[in-house]
Amino acid sequence: MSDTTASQGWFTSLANPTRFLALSGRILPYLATAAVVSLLVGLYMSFAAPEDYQQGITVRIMFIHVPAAWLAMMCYSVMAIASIGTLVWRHPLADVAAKTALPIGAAFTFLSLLTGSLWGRPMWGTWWVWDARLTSVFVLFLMYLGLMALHRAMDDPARAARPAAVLTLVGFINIPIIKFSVDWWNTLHQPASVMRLDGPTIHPSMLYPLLVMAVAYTLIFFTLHLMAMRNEILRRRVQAMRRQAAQAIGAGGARP
Amino acid sequence: MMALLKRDLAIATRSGGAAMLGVLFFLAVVAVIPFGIGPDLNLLARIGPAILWIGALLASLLGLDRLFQADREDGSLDMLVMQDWFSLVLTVFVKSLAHWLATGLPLVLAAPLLGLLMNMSATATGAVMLTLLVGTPAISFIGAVGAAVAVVLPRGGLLVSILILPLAIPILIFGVSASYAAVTDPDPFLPPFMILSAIALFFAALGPVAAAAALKGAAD
Amino acid sequence: MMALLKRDLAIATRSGGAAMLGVLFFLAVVAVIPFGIGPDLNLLARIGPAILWIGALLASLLGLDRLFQADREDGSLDMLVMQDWFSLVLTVFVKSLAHWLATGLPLVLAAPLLGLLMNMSATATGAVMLTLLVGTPAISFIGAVGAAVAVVLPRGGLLVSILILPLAIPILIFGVSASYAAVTDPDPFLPPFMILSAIALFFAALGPVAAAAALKGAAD
Amino acid sequence: MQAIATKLKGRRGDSVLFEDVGFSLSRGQALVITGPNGSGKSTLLRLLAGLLAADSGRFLLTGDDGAVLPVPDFAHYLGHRNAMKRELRVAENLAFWKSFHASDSGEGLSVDAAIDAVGLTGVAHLPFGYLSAGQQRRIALARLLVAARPLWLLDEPTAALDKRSDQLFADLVGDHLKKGGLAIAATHQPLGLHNIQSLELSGVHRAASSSGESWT
Amino acid sequence: MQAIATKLKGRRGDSVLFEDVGFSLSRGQALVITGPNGSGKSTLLRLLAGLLAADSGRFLLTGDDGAVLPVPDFAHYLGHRNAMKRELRVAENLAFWKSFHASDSGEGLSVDAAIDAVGLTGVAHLPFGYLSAGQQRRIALARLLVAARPLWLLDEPTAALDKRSDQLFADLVGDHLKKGGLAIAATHQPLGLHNIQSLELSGVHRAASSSGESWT
Amino acid sequence: MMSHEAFVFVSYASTAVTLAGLLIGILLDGRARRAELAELEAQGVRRRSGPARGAGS
Ligand code: HEM
Ligand SMILES: Nc1ncnc2c1ncn2[C@@H]1O[C@H](COP(=O)(O)OP(=O)(O)OP(=O)(O)O)[C@@H](O)[C@H]1O
Ligand SMILES: Nc1ncnc2c1ncn2[C@@H]1O[C@H](COP(=O)(O)OP(=O)(O)OP(=O)(O)O)[C@@H](O)[C@H]1O
Ligand SMILES: [Mg+2]
Ligand SMILES: [Mg+2]
Repeated sequence: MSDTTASQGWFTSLANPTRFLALSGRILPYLATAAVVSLLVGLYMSFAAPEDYQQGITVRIMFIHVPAAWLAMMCYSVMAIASIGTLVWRHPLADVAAKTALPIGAAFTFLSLLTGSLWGRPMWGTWWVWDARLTSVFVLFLMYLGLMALHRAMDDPARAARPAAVLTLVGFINIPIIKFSVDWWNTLHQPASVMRLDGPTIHPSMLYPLLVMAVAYTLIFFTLHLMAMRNEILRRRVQAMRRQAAQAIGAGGARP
Repeated sequence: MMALLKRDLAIATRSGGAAMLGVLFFLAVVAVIPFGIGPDLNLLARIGPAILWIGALLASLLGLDRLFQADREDGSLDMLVMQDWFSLVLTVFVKSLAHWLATGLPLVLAAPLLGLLMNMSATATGAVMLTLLVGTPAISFIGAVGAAVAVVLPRGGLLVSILILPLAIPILIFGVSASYAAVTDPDPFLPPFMILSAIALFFAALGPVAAAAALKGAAD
Repeated sequence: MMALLKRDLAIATRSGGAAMLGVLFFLAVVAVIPFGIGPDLNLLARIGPAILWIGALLASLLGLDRLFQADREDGSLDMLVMQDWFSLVLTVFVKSLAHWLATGLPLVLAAPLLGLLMNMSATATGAVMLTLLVGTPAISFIGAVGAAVAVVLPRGGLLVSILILPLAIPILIFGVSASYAAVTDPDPFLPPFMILSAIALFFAALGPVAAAAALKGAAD
Repeated sequence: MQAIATKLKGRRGDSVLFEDVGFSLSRGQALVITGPNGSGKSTLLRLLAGLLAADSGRFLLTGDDGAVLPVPDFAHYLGHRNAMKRELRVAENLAFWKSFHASDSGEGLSVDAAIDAVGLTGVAHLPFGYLSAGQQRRIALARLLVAARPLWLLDEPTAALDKRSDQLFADLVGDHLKKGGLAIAATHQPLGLHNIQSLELSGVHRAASSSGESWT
Repeated sequence: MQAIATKLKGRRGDSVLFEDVGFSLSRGQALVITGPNGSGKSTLLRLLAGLLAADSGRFLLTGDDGAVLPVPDFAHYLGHRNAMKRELRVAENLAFWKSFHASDSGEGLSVDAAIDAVGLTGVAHLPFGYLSAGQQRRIALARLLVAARPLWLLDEPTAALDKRSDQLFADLVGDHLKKGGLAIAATHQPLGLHNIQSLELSGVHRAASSSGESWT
Repeated sequence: MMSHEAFVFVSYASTAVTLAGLLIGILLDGRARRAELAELEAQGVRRRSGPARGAGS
């Protein structure tokens, strides 16, 4: 062992929890307002959009299904990036970010599964099929829940961070599988029509509401995530204070 | 004894939630099946009850080895075994019950969702739930015997499952056949179900006594 | 490193026989399926490879959580983690190998017997054995990651299986499809088998590295 | 109340660890068992607690009226391990043992009072696993206080305790004796108790009896 | 060969357990770390062993030629736990560690000789789990003998040992030092060693650095 | 079976419920944490990195 010093990135000194709490407290109101406004606009646009001649009114499910599916994947990507932060810079904020993104990601994944099923019933005539895309999203859901269980099972967040980060990164294999499953295997599910290299193939009257809803979902995600991160920081602070209390008592020693 | 039940439930729900883990495992196992079998919905519906039962059996068996081992490792077991015979049997009963409440019951409640995924009919799902409701406590009770025997072994773990699996197989068989009897027409549901219930009662009586005997014998 | 392999194998065979449990469990899973399907021999033969694979997957997950936990409890893990990075990766590799030898290999050897029970043809049985021979080590290697993560847990148990099952799905998919390709005529056996081998190699490289990283991170 | 052991013989596997062990304790008296590693101190205590069966001989606890009392209901056993759950808070752990032990033999301290008595005021709401080795041992001692039982069987009670806590422990046992309790402790370290009998196990083991050769 | 620590700072969660810990040991010297329960003795040793990362400061082991040596290859760490498998025989356990440790730094005793050295001749064929607490600890000490390494890091090495074994342990360490080894031990009990430095941890913890508040 | 409108309605409603549930859960969690912190501070437990600096607590 030549050097035991933990590497301390520049933001270790910059971003301490108190400062993070202050900064996030200032940003939050704007973020929340933006989220609500864009959501309202998006909802208005999606109900103003014309009905699809094939799918009828059910096409409106798209405006909440597709963003939920995107967010489910984006949230895992955020976690993966945060995990790299945990492993490389060992910054606890990265761990806080990865941990708190979990329930939110799970919720969006759940929504994409649920709205997908609700769309599938009238369109395909069944709630559920075991096709590649649906199944890979289901696996993503399981991974979210598994990671949540992992965090819940550990009594010490500081020790949970790195192992959980490793696992998160290993699980990232699933994201490209979800994304490209429609191209690799022929399935019932729609192939990509918006996020394609050669530009969207979807009609603008549906594209714009979809995009606005996607923006709204993204803002909602960041708002919730920031709030959850603040909670987590407070939780750790409480935990730390409890531990300190234990040690102070130890140092206080026996009854006189 | 209420204190013991409360303590065991508190531990199960607090440290990682044994309950949640059981259900998640159940979900994961059932989700894996279609990858093997293929996405044929009819076939899935046909083997659904068997899969659900296997998943539930596994989920309640795994982790059963900790029933007494955890108490042994931290020394609590000594206090439990120091009690008189009747209290010890009661203690084992209560601990098994707590195990079932924390692990078995959530499985029963999760079964309908999985039934949906396996494309099972409502009747089949209901039958599986009913049989699980009767069968999973039996697994916990008979599992206590294995857990008690495992206490003496240096590293119980797997051995519990080895000891218990043969005993649990009748539960599995009657559980599965009762579930099928409920959907396939000529077969009556009640006979296998009654046998299952009888097994469950028998194990609820036998398990704690045998486990208590094993614990008394294992003290060292 | 040979010493480590020898030690782990000695422990596995001495205390309770991990190998035996795996095979027993495998048997139990495969034995209940006919109850669900009914005595339709053709159908049994058809889903045989899938059932065998699913059984093997679940059986090799059992006990995986103890891979490092046992070493942690008695303090050996400290010595393992104290090594330099390369030796640690090698250590994880060897431990996973020992786990496979004790748990996975017996499953491969038991497969023909179960193939008989499932009314599978000789070709199908052979194909399943071959794919299991390649696939089960992959499960052990990727499982090591879950086991390493479990080291920080008060009690690993089910959680490891939950975390690992999603990652093991590709192994299952290609294992099963290679097995089927061997019997159904138009499909070639080699492509899925090659993919399976590639996955196995990939996991054999990735698993130990990721597990070593998790172990280093978990030291306290 | 008296605790009387006569001609106890303890065996582990093939070898007899001790033989002819006898003592008699009455209210306010303590017995300290010493001996080298492996001499059978823990074995003797477990045997007194009824966790092991004696090979021969008997251990009786009699009430002040001469009636024979069941040891498990009137004795506290503190082993090498602490019998506490890491996941639960200190108060929850102690509350559990209070209600578990509180069968017959009278009252004990409240949970908070017991925690105070071992000098750890304020840890009640902490998970047991947060405490250091020495603190954990002190909470394990607090278990003896939440339910009053006359006989204490202690196996290396001061393991992992620092100097100051050793004194605290001596005070606790002293109090217990003064209230008419009995204590039997196995230890390597001087306990700082006065007025104690002592029993030294030799650590020389004999092969099991020549006439009826042992089977185990 | 020298072991030099400079300005080590150790943290657990939110509190700094020690700071500015420094020492310098050369061949034949020993350091004893003392302090109350929870003061950070174990933490310091794990940090020296490389099992924990120091918050700041460094610990270096340099050879006689001044080259920096990797601690993991030149140090034995003996923790609270014994690192032995209960299922395996004593001899198997020790043989495993002998081949596991025997990477670079020279020879050690044979397994039988090491068992003799800790005074337990004859237990080689017993499963480790059958031994008493003190005997187990002594076998754990024997691990240090089967592979020779210059630096010994010992965490409460004499826990559960009786008086005689304490002396035996002191002799073992004495021998090791005489052969030019180094030893660092954390303990509550006097180790009976002469010619030692000592380091007292206060047990008073400070919250993590004031500028950058800690995150965990 | 359900009309197509019903499917649309159920989708939107369940989305609203899920997201609202998430939001409320996070808000309640934050409240509970703040309460705990206040309780600890009332007990005299302080962060020893100086006085508890406000933001969020
Ligand atoms: C439970 C069932 C379903 C799941 C898990 C699911 C999952 C997904 C995912 C993950 C995406 C994002 C893909 C990407 O960005 O490349 C997506 C997009 C999409 N889904 Fe679904 N889906 C489900 C059911 C349905 C149904 C029933 C329909 C319509 C019949 C549908 C129509 C679409 C459309 C149109 C897109 C947008 C594709 C694009 O423009 O890129 N989905 N879905
Ligand atoms: N579970 C067991 N099975 C078989 N033999 C055992 C067992 N536990 C202890 N022994 C043996 O019994 C003997 C006495 O052990 P015991 O634990 O009573 O000693 P002790 O006096 O408490 O020693 P220590 O001071 O080390 O705690 C030892 O020789 C040991 O090998
Ligand atoms: N794994 C851990 N995670 C978090 N905190 C810990 C951990 N282990 C110990 N601590 C805390 O660090 C402090 C120092 O513990 P350590 O084990 O180093 O003390 P010690 O000096 O060895 O005490 P003892 O004499 O009781 O063994 C204690 O207050 C303890 O609560
Ligand atoms: Mg002892
Ligand atoms: Mg210590």
